[in-house]
Amino acid sequence: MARDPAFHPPKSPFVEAMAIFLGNRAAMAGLIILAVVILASLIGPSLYGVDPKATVNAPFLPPMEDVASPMGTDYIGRDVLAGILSGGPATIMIGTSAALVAVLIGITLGALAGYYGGLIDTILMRFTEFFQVLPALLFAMVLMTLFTPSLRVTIIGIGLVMWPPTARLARAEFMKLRNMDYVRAERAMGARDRRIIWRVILPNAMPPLIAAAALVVGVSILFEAGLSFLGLGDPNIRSWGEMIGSNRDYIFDCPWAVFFPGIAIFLTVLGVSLVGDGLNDAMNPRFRER
Amino acid sequence: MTDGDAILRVRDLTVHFDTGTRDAEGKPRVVHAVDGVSFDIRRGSTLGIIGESGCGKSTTALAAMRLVAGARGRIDLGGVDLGGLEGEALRRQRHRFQIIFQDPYSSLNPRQRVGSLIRTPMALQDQGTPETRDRRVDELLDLVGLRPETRHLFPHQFSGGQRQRIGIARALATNPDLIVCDEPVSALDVAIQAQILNLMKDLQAELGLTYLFISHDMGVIGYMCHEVAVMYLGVFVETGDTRAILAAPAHPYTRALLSAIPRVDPVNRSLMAATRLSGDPPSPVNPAPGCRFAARCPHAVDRCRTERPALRPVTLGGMERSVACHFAGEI
Amino acid sequence: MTEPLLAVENLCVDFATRSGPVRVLNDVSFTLAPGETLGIVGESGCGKSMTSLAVMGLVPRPNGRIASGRILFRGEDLVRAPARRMRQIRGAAISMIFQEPMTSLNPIFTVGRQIAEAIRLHEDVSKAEVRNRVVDVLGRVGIPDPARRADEYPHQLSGGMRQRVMIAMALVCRPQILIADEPTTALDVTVQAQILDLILRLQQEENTAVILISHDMGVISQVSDRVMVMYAGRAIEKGPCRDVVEASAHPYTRGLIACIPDIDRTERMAESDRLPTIPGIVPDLRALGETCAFAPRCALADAACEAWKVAPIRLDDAHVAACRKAARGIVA
Amino acid sequence: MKQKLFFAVVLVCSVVVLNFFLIRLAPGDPAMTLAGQAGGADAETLEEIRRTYGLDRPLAEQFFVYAGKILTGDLGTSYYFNLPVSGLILERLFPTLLLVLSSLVISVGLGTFLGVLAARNPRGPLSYIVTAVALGGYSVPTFWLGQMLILAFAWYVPIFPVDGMAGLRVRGGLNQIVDVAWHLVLPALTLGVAFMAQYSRVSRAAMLEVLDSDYIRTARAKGASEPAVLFVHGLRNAILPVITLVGLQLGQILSGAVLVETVFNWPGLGRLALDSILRRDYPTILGILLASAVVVVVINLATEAIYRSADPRLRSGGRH
Repeated sequence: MARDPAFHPPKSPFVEAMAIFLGNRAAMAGLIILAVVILASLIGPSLYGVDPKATVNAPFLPPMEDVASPMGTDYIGRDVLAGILSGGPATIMIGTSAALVAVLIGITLGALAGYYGGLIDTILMRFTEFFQVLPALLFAMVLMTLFTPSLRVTIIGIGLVMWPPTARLARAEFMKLRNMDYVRAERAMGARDRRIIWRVILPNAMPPLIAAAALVVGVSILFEAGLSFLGLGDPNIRSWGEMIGSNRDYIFDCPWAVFFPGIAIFLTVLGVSLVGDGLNDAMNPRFRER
Repeated sequence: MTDGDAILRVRDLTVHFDTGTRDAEGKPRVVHAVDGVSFDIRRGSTLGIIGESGCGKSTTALAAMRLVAGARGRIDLGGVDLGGLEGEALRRQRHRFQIIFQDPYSSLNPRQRVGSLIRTPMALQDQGTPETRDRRVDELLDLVGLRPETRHLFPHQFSGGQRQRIGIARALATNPDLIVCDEPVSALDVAIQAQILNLMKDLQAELGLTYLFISHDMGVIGYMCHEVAVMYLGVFVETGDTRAILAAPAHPYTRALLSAIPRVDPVNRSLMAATRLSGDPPSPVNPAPGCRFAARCPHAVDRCRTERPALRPVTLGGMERSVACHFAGEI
Repeated sequence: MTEPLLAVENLCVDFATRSGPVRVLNDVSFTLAPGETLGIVGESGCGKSMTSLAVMGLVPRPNGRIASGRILFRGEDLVRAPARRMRQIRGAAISMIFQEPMTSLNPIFTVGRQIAEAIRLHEDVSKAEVRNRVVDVLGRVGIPDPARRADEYPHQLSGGMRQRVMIAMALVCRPQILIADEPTTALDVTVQAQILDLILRLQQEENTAVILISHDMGVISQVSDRVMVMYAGRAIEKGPCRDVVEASAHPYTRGLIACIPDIDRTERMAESDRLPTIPGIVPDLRALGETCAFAPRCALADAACEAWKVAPIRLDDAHVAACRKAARGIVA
Repeated sequence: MKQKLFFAVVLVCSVVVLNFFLIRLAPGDPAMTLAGQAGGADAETLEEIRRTYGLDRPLAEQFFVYAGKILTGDLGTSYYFNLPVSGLILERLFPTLLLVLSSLVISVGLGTFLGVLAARNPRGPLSYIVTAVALGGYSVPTFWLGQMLILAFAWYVPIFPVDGMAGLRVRGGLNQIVDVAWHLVLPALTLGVAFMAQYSRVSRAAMLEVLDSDYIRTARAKGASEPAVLFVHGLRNAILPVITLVGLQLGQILSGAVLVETVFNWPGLGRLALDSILRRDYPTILGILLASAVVVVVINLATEAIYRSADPRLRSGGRH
């Protein structure tokens, strides 16, 4: 529909997307969940003040039975709430850092493959396929046992197995956008490849990539939880997955010690997914038209 | 179509794409998108290329812009052979030839404000200072009929016609010697199309612009172009003065094309009486020897299927043009 | 005048958008007689396609809805017909072909199967009979070697061939009305001429009534018996083809015809001559009321036009224009 | 297809190369790594390994020795079981395939069905429910979900067995099949949920796009009924991206199987992998990595073939 531009204030696509995002109730709910989780992780441990690693109470204490341990204790009497509060930062930190590693690798490889095409594309995509064929968890498990598990190894390990979907998405976006006339126009104006890739195509490819990155954060958190559940994480860190794993054999005696950390993981990932979905909707041009 | 005053001389422009597949006999399937095309454009004039979809007219335009990989041939723009340049040397020449695209929606970066869009070619070619560029942006917006205040807006805040004006302003920014127009009005409604065509003609008269104008619409070509080349399956079949060709088309394809245009005429319903071409244009993959049009030509004889006709001067209706047909002037 | 096959009366269609409802069709009325060709012409967004979708009962839901008006097909009001009845009519009594032959056929079924489906939805015939009719109709729309082509998939056919398949599918149940929505816009001119030829030939064979929708005044003027010009959701001029094109009563119609670069005219133009234009752009439908939507762009408009409530002005018993100044004396 | 087959072989070979380098990249003596036993192998065993793997020879030669062994099906010996790794893997392959394939059937079938239903009315209640369930299924940790299902349906309401793949006393014939199926319900459901969530999202989005397409309008214009439009014209086009996704996610599904097998004590490859890792039984672990890559590649080829049969555009050439 044709309109006189004079009546419209200059709004950037970013500002418009933000307006849509803020009007999305599900995304707002996700944002609130995340805010609570992050806040609880930041100030929770010092406020609650119970050592998550120490036996502080009787084992197998159900929730609400003793006000000192509102979520109960596990099989050796460690406080479940303290574990949840202190496991938050580790889980979130590992999840986001690993996602960052994955997204950086993915975007770089995908951008180069999609933009240049031809032989570069073939080689990079075979490489990506190779990583997709390896079951990520098995591969990460092997890495974690060959190298001593530490925070850094965990992050790099997860990042290394998480990047292929991002690379595929980035490649598809770049392939689509490199044939747009405005990219051709840049070339006709004498822009160099570097400018076209990073300054022209990448900003336009960002919306789906940002939404995908949010999902990668969620998957990375789940992945870290899975590794820790199997007992393959950094043994010095009490993460939510580790709590579930260590209480696995006592699930019928203290189900709460498994239940609550799982809820914590679930809510965190849900929050991230809701925000990711909201970003996707807000930045998808198909929703913006009309 | 040779002329001492030509700003652009193109010789034997050829673009072949390998499809990467093979035909039944194991020969590689190669698309002959453009097959040895030559033309000149006089400074300050317009050459039109007309043809149906897939005939190679847009590929010719993009190849002349050096935007197609694998193009061969001489592209002499004011004494510099663009066809022989690569990399930085080619980049340095780009301020001299610019392009206007068909789709006003996809040809402007949605994340750039209008001012920045028009400034980009000058910045990339190191023309002027930031201040003089800003002044030039306002000047250009005014020139194409937009208010300078609109430089703060984003492309999606404009209508299709207004976006095409922005595209024209961007193409004019570096004062190019040649502007390639790839179906610049095909995506617009007729009323807006007329506004844009008039603007382009006014700009040509005022600034002495040279256009290479691609279109599938003979009416638009007739209005815009001093000379025209009719293209069919990668080759020119007839070139010359637009009025000469419109008045007395010599190539059977040009005739069929002209007679198939629906005139606004409720009484003389020529369309229904016109000679009809049968079928669609054949595929440009590994085309058969001989005349490209032979398969659909009502006059084709054996010679047409074996021997490829070259463009040669023919006089018809008292007017001269070049025609690639063995029997031009006789049929 | 004989009883019309189709009579659309005061049709209004609303569309829900993020900024509230928009009236995309406003008080549109027209009739169609058996065997007649009605051309509907206008620029994009004028409502010509929506008119055809409304007749088919295919106004996109849930955003669009028919707000008021009647669509009488042989006396039966299709606006109020139940969905089941509309399915019987669609594809059998009234069929439609669309602009994009490339995307209008389902890519995963053979063209033969898609035509067969059109038959089986409306008639109870044997498998062999269906196959015979499919091959027969493909032959009739000029597809060479129809028995083989029937077993091919859409992507194996050219654009012109696919549009022939669409026509075959639309005509296989011998409809009384064929709606062709920009049937040749996606095609090259030489193929366009073939397709228009085909539609007209089949129309004569079966005495089908045709509604031809196009943005191209040339196409409309070449094939229509009567013409309806649309602007911003309204029918602004209706009448016999010759009257509307050669003696247009509405300034918009005249502008629309004049701004076409016609090769016969441009031959006589001097280098400094320019095409006549309609200034400005099509208005935002959300901002329209009951007054003339064209007035802000109209060279003839005066203060009275701005206030005038739009109504059809009858010029003679067939020619109508929604312009205050349409009475011959004022305009000419 | 011939090309696909070629690349499949190349991919598997790449995993062999990867395995080879993993052994050498790991800190310490490769012979020690190959012996497993958490570094506790005696000198005699290490000498034996150095000899058979040619570890004293140049790297390239070592690789050919290694690759040659794998080509002949020799994946090494598990010190723990004192059995050839290849036999161990073959024994555990069936339970894993059973689990993975049945959860694929659940997730693809149910996910697509829900997605298509939700797309019918994108703003209807069903659509919101499907979206919400999908989000939930996507966010829930698989292993935790398994544990919760055990608590709910095997402990508090004991309908299904807690773990394992077969009851001890059930042997032979139909009874055994029913028994295995009974044991399979919870694990397959657990593994299927996350993927069902994703497939319902993808098919909903694809269906929305398909319903917007011109050929759906054509079908309606022919007079086709809504169910016919949805399930005849829509579904087959909307399922294509789901098939693509399945092909891309096989690695992930096997990863999920490791967790599910651990939770349910399912005697498959994943369970074996975890046990072997805890025992530092490297030949077994690397063998499983290779075997799972082969499984992924083979199922991938199968999805490729399904995709081809579902989409004629890939089957036959362009227009003539």
